[in-house]
Amino acid sequence: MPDYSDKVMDHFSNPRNIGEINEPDGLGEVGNPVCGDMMKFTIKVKDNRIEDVKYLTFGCGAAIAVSSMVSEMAKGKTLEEALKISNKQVAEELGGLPGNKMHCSNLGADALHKAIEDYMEKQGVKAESAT
Amino acid sequence: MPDYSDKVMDHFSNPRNIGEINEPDGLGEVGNPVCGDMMKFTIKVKDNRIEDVKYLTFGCGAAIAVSSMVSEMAKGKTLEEALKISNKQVAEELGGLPGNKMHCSNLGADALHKAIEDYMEKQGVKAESAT
Amino acid sequence: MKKINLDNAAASPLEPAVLEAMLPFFTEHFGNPSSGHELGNVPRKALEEARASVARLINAEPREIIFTASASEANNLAIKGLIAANRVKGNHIISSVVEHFSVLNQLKTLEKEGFAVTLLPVDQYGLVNPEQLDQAITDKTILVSIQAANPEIGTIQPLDDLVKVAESKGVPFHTDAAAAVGWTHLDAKKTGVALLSLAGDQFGGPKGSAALYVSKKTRIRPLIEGGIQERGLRAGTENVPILVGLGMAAKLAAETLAERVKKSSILRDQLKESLINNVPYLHLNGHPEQRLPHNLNFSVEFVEGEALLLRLNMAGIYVSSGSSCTSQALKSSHVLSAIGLPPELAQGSLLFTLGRQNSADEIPYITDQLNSVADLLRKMSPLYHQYLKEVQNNA
Amino acid sequence: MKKINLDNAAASPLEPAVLEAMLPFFTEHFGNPSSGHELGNVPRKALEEARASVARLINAEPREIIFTASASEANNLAIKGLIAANRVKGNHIISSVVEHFSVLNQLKTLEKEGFAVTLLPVDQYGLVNPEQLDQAITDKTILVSIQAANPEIGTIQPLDDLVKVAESKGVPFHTDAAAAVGWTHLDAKKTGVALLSLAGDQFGGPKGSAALYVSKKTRIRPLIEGGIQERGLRAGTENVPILVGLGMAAKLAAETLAERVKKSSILRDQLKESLINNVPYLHLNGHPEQRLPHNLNFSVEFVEGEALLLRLNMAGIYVSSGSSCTSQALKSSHVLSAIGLPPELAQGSLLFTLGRQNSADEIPYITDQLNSVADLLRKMSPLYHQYLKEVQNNA
Ligand SMILES: Cc1ncc(COP(=O)(O)O)c(C=O)c1O
Ligand SMILES: Cc1ncc(COP(=O)(O)O)c(C=O)c1O
Repeated sequence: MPDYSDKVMDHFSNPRNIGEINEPDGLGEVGNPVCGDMMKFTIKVKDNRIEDVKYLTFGCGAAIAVSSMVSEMAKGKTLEEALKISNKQVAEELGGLPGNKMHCSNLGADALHKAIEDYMEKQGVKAESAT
Repeated sequence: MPDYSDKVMDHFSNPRNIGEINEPDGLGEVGNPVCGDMMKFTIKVKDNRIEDVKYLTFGCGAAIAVSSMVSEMAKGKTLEEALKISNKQVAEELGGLPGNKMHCSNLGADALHKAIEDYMEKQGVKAESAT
Repeated sequence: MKKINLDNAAASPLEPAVLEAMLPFFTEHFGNPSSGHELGNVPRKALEEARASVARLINAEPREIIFTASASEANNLAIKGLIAANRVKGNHIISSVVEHFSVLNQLKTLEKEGFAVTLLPVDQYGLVNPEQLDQAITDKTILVSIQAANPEIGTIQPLDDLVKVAESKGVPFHTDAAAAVGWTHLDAKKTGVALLSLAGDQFGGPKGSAALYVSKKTRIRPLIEGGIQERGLRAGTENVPILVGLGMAAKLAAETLAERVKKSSILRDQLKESLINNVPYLHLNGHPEQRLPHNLNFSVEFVEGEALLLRLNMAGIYVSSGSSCTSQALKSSHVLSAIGLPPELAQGSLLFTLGRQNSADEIPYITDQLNSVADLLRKMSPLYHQYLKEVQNNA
Repeated sequence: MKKINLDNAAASPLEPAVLEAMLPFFTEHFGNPSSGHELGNVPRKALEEARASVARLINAEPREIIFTASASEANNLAIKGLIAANRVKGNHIISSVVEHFSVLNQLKTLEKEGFAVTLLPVDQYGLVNPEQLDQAITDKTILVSIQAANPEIGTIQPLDDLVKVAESKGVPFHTDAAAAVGWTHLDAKKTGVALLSLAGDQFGGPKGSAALYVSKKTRIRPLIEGGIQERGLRAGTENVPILVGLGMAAKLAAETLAERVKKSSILRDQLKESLINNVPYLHLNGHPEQRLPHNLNFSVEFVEGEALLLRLNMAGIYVSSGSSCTSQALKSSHVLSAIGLPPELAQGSLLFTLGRQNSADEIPYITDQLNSVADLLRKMSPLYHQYLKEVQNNA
């Protein structure tokens, strides 16, 4: 079994915030089936804060846990704060990820940022990513 | 342990006719320490028969058993009969020898023949070996 | 909780009779078969009995069996050993795209060293075409290496036909039969292979027990040089207890092969039916009939293999997958891509290999669990949601 | 009848703690360390613990330990593997005339393939001279391979000095330490070797358990290619039970090394004294002090080794010999001839290797039996009779 932390297994077993927001304010997608992981994040923004976030994930245990963790970390944060969430932080919050999973499965923050950027673009605002 | 027959082990454990005949009628030596086996046969001849035969052997279990067997086979035989004893016969009498011992250790008949030839030469007689 | 091992090709517990046969050779009969004294006698006899049992299983002569410590080693000895002994005859090797890495990775190295390697393609079921083999052979071809059966999708190659083609052109044939021996009737002599690799741990023997069949006519060079154990073709003190275990497993397999094959095929078919009838979006990989009696390989559409595997693991069901996330090298199965499976189906593949300990009572639980696990993961899959939308739009 | 194993280097029974550690991995913890599900967890952890134990025994890092199935395999992986990775740097290899055949036979093959091989001579005790090594190194030298200790005459090489010479010229050093590890203090890191072979069955571990230390800085190519087990340097499903046994043996050896060495040296010296004082025409082979603590090698003048061995066997005493008749290849020991022993003494050599189960009470019986067996065989030896005549004539 991959060397997953208890926290990873917790998020994998009980992933939070699964789903797709209807008519989202922002949408971000990363990955593809060839590499084995795909994430689709949708967000609802209110007063410059992430009021709601949901995701759909095709991928391994790490990818699912990462998605879940990112959704929890993002919820309620301002967009600027959320843009500062890095893949590294996510891995840390999860109690670490196996070395070989760091690159391919740890894309949750990227997907979130894409969703935020999508929102900002729609708003006509240009933002700099923190990743 | 080498794949020795019971007969080989019997002759190795209780070798017959060990020794060196004093003032022998014939003496035959084969082998050397490099190859691992040496045999020295001495015979006493009376009325064209091998009255007594003794040997000294430096060598492995097979070499000792072969010497012992040859001495038993030769005793009492006429010289012509004794010259017909072949290494192959000796091995057969011993219930076979392991394949890798057939060449280097199975020299007893040769040593016996040399002893007989030595006797014949001393007698001024020329003989043909049966080996 | 139930514990159901459906990953017997990865590992099975030893058959009790096998372990029992091995134990005295760790203690009482600990001797070295090469010893000149009696401590070597029982181990030496046991080793030769084991060799005879393995030979009988594939209809070979005992002296044609060279023990190795793994099928990987057997494959490396076969290919590198034959090539080293036949270098002057040519530089072309033919194999297939669905071989085990212990064949394929050697061939990559050999290519770097100047050998020409042809990897034959396979059809959608994983079958190599004898005609394509025929066309690929040149006068520089010194070896054909094609597996007897694929460990992943279970497909059994038309070995007799393939060997016949090679034989007719005088090219020696190696078959990696690690997945097949113990599960199919394999007759080394009749088939006419020059070299055949087998793995004891695939049919009830211990880890570290394997062998290479080297037909009397075939000359190879050793990979591990040194002492003259294994007729000089594989140096090193013989691992007597493990090889006694191999011998016992081979004996049991030979005695009960027909029965094992039948029993396993029935169970396999029952499991297949149950899964296909109850779990939606399932695709069988490999040949529908010409397959190992203990092998099932499915792709579960829209979901990824490791996630399936982990969820099944939580339910006490142990399987493996060809997804990139479950491979140590993080690449999805080369076999599934060779049969033309699209990436998302390759990522969602599940491999079930049955063993002695499985039984039909397990099927409802397995079916149930796979169904709910797949359902759960599907619901969070972007691919599934996309599919649903497409269906909706088309309606 | 008493049964006294004085041939522990050929084989010893497993230490009970070692077998006990291994057993669960045949049954309960049968899993494959590479598995993606929990059946792989305990085996994987056990494997890595075993690796750490072996590393500790020679002061290495766990990732510097590559498991193999024999010391012969480790030696082949070391030499062929290093050469394959360093071919461009040169074609000259230095070794010694007293190496094990798993080194020497490879070198013969390499010579045929165009490599230049220098085999350094040894002195009467079997020691390689560091100055001669220094002189032998050229700018084409890509490897020096010299054993840590000789398994036959027990001589321990001045490894630190030899490695220093190679290091000063930037040439990687391999040492076959199969006979030494577990019986001498060996510090891979401090010594500075690039590669070191060790054998579990030489210090209480099971057959089939061995390893190659590959220092972090050293690049080698695998001998057995395939999966990425052992960092890609040795493919094949890991033989977990056997390697757990190796780990436990390494752990026990590391914990008790000083005590073992002391106990064995004392026993060895007692046996030596007793034999030399009571059995006439005995010559000690190998270095009088710089030798393995469990090794004694004598030549019994005028008599042949296999005959001695068989007679001792009849008395329940198990030894081995360097005579040509006891070797499977029917050649007398290359080691004994390398130290300049005349053929008749080489033929009459006896090797005693002590083990955990030997004790001082056995010494009187051994002495007695060797004395009477040697006497009996001497009396039928033409060489002895010739010697007696010469003595008579000289008197
Ligand atoms: C120094 C040395 N190297 C290599 C070996 C080969 O060991 P194995 O037969 O276990 O491969 C031995 C065996 O005794 C040895 O003593
Ligand atoms: C067809 C085939 N060849 C080779 C191997 C390699 O076996 P091992 O890892 O025991 O060396 C396997 C392993 O499952 C296999 O299925």
